[in-house]
Amino acid sequence: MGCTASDLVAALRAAAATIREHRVELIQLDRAIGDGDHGENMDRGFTAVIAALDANPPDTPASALKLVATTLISKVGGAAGPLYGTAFLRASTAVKDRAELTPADLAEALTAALGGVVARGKAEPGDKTMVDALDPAVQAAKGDTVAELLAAAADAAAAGADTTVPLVARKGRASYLGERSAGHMDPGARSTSLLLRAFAEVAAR
Amino acid sequence: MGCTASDLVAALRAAAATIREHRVELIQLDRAIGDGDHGENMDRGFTAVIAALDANPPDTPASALKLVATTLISKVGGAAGPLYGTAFLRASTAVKDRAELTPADLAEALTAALGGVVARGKAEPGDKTMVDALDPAVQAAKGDTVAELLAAAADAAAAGADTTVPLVARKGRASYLGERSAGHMDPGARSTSLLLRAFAEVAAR
Amino acid sequence: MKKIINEPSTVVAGSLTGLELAHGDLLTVIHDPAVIVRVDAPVPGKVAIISGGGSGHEPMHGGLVGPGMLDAACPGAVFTSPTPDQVTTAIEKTDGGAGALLIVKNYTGDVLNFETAAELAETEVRTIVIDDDVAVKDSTFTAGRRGVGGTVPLEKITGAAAARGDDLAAVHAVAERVVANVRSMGMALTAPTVPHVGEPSFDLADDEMEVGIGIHGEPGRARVPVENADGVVARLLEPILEDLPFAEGDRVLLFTNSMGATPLLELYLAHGIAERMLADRGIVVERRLVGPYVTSLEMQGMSLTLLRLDDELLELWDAPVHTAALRWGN
Amino acid sequence: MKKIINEPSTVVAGSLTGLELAHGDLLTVIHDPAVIVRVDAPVPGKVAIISGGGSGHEPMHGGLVGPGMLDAACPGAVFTSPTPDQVTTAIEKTDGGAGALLIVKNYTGDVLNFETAAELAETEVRTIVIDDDVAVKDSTFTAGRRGVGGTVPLEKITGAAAARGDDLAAVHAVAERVVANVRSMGMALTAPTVPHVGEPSFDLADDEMEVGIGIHGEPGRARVPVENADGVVARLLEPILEDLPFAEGDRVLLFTNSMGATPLLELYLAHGIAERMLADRGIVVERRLVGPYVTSLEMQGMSLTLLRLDDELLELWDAPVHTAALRWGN
Ligand SMILES: Nc1ncnc2c1ncn2[C@@H]1O[C@H](COP(=O)(O)OP(=O)(O)O)[C@@H](O)[C@H]1O
Ligand SMILES: Nc1ncnc2c1ncn2[C@@H]1O[C@H](COP(=O)(O)OP(=O)(O)O)[C@@H](O)[C@H]1O
Ligand SMILES: [Mg+2]
Ligand SMILES: [Mg+2]
Ligand SMILES: [Mg+2]
Ligand SMILES: [Mg+2]
Repeated sequence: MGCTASDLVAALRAAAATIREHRVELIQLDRAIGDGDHGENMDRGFTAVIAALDANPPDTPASALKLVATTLISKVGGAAGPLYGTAFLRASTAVKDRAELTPADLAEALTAALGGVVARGKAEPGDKTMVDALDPAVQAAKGDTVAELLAAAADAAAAGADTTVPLVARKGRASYLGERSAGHMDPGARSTSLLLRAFAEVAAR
Repeated sequence: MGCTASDLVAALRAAAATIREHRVELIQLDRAIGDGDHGENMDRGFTAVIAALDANPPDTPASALKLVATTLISKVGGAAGPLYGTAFLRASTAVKDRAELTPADLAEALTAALGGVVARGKAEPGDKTMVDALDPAVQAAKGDTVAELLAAAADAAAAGADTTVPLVARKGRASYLGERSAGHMDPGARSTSLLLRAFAEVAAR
Repeated sequence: MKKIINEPSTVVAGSLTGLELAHGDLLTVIHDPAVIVRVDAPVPGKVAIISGGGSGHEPMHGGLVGPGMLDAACPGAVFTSPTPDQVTTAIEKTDGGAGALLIVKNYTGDVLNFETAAELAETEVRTIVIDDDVAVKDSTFTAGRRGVGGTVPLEKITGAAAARGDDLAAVHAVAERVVANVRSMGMALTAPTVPHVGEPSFDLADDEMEVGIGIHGEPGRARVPVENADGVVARLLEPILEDLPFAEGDRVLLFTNSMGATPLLELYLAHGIAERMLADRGIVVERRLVGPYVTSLEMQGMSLTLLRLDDELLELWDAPVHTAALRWGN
Repeated sequence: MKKIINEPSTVVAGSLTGLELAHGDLLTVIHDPAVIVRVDAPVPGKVAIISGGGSGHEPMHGGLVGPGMLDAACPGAVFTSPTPDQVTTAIEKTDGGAGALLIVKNYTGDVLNFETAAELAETEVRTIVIDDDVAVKDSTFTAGRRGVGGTVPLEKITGAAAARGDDLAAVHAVAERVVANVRSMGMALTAPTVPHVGEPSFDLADDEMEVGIGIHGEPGRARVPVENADGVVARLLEPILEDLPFAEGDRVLLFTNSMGATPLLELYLAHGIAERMLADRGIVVERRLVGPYVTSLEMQGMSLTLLRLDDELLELWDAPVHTAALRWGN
């Protein structure tokens, strides 16, 4: 019912596969309003995450999350590297040394992750960033099971990503475009939604 | 019946107009097997020739031809500048101080011009150069009148230019192409044929 | 995509190998994490000047490593800011005991990654963020202006200040003076192609140009019909002059930069036009730099950068520099 | 056609104006006929080194004018050799009483125009014709090999010989040694566009490259499917090595040249590959030059040049040079 280190590793493998699958889509989204590297950055990062998990299988959820954080920080670069890195780092701290995460623990971890992204990136909802997917996901992250909670979060993230389409970006590279940034989905919001969906699907198995 | 300085100036004006009109065609021919500047070079040169003739109206055929020679040499550059320049220079010397050129004088001038081109450029007939137009023109340059002689020369030059199409270039920039130079008319042969045609048409008036 | 590469994923590493072979007298390349270090680093007692950013802007920054300029450069993936590991390694390798100045172009990714590195650093570190691009409206509600061409004079001048023995606070103060006095704007006629993307970063029609372009293939602020050189130069110069603003009598460095594929033939032409327009306004061009220094792969286009000079900035610009791309003095 | 120009007919003149403004400390521009002259010419007692050719290859030749290299450069129209007037003016302005060496790239137009100028010269003149392009089969029945990348080391080394005081015969002898020992080959991924033509000099499909290309947009010897960097470098290097031939133990200068639009990122990558291939054959790369020095407007592509060095050529290469594009030593 809960989420162990090995559940988390399974979820991360699924996440890496999803990112690989959507690499070109993320590149194209970023090409439209940014510099076209988001899919490449995320794929490079999650490929390295899997390699790190294989090399040093983590024994607690916290150590799994921390390994993800440090790997993303050291392999991704760009805006996404430190932002996702900080998110996983804060999540790791939040879950302390628990061996199995309850839905409440997971909700707490997601809240901490959002806090990390906001602390680093200073974006508010509506700025057309990954926050527009993560913030509604955190608010929706409720449920009696991990699977329920993650499904709700993933749904909310997907809807949140959709809301970024008409927005004018106020943070990140897309903000240079001004009004021309409207009409395109934010790539970081999309990748957040993809990650949560992958986690939810593994939890639902 | 003969050819005076002012007849020559009229012929040169017609030649300049023809070159201007065929500028793009000559560029395209040179683009195919050379570097695409022949039309531009000839147009720049003959525009300067007209300006020079206007500024210093020549009083003998020899001085007209010499002005053309020095102007082409100083304004054209490339292979065509010194080759056409030398041609006109030798023609100028050949006609001495005669006030009106007979058909025989003109034939001699054309022979001298060819001699100049060959002396400078060392091309033989069949090398796919302007010599392939000028050499048959010189051989055909016969007639009882200047008009007849020039018409025959122009016809022969046009036919000569056509013979360059299948040839593999052995001189000039087109020779770098080796076999790939076959299938295109030589731009210099074409410009020679255009010049002689313009002269012939003025003589026929 | 037409490129002289093997795999998109090995471009940066392969290029660093060639860079080191070409300029082994000036620099050493650490391959993991990727850092280009001055061959004689650390220089004891000297403030280390460190910069970095995405690859694809060469010769910036690797070609600017050497005496009188950078002690280290951190090359990220193409158009992607480097990671904190690269920066902390650069700091370690160049720390001569006087601390390090981190020169960061104002992009969210660059700022965040350098910030993380600065937090981890074990020596005294100061950061200067350059945001000279007047094409982007500055506002506290956005990511702010980008760092573009002004980075080259910033690196040159802080490098000279460090070389003459200024301490970290003094080098930082000079850096702030440069940032306060430098402004840039760029345009593009064609888009660059990032190797891993495989197609141009944006689509421009044959009769269009992109004005206010960044250096990463980000689309610009406006897409307009192509203009002649006079028009292009005026479009870049006007917003620069108005922004600071630059005034009659100001002494400036004029930096006319090619974005990569614009031939020098055209670049010098544009430079001459810019000089004439500045002379018409009574602005005195004291120094100039013309060439492809801050590029965006094979993008056709140019940028102009103006730095208002005072006697000290002029002296620091003129001070000796010995790098792959900039070299003068002894 | 996308270019930063006003009119095709004023590109060269406008560019020369900008060049002079950018490098007034090094050179002076005479506008009619167009000649770029070292600012302190004539240098009494020194052999004058003069070169020239069509415009569009910048920085060659104008960016190579200055102490230790050229005394004058004669820029023709784009891709069109200069006229004799330009060359005779260059000779007059730089004649320091020791005669002049004319460096001529082997193209019919260049040879004929320089030849005419040499006949008219009132000082002692010698001519060296450089024909280093191994892509063209040499034969007495053709125009012979083209002069391409080898021109840069030729100008550098003869410039150094003249600067150290060699007389005209000695400078000419050094020039002949360079020509005998230098070989080049180039390729293109895209074609350049000459301003007055307005369209690319040749048409290449997206999956084709042109091998054995010249520097004027002349089509090459062969059009083949695009290859990766290893393939491209091997295709350029093999014919060069076979031609001289270069042998194990030879000491060489390796010059990796961008044809204009190839980014430095790719060029350094290719350079590294070339170094590795040479090392594999036991050829010792003693010196290297990497960058866009002999360009063909905005053509994407590269060339490799190898010069076999002896101690004297090495010393002359290392001697100080102070030009817009090449600068080292004091
Ligand atoms: N200040 C910020 N706060 C939150 N997210 C941000 C911020 N800046 C950028 N992002 C996110 O990062 C994404 C871009 O990541 P990526 O393309 O990998 O980096 P870069 O912009 O450096 O190329 C954006 O789509 C956006 O969601
Ligand atoms: N050695 C030569 N002898 C005679 N004509 C030549 C020779 N070399 C080149 N040409 C002529 O010159 C023409 C090219 O002239 P142009 O394009 O103006 O000069 P460039 O080849 O220098 O660009 C060729 O088409 C050819 O007719
Ligand atoms: Mg991006
Ligand atoms: Mg031509
Ligand atoms: Mg990026
Ligand atoms: Mg030509």
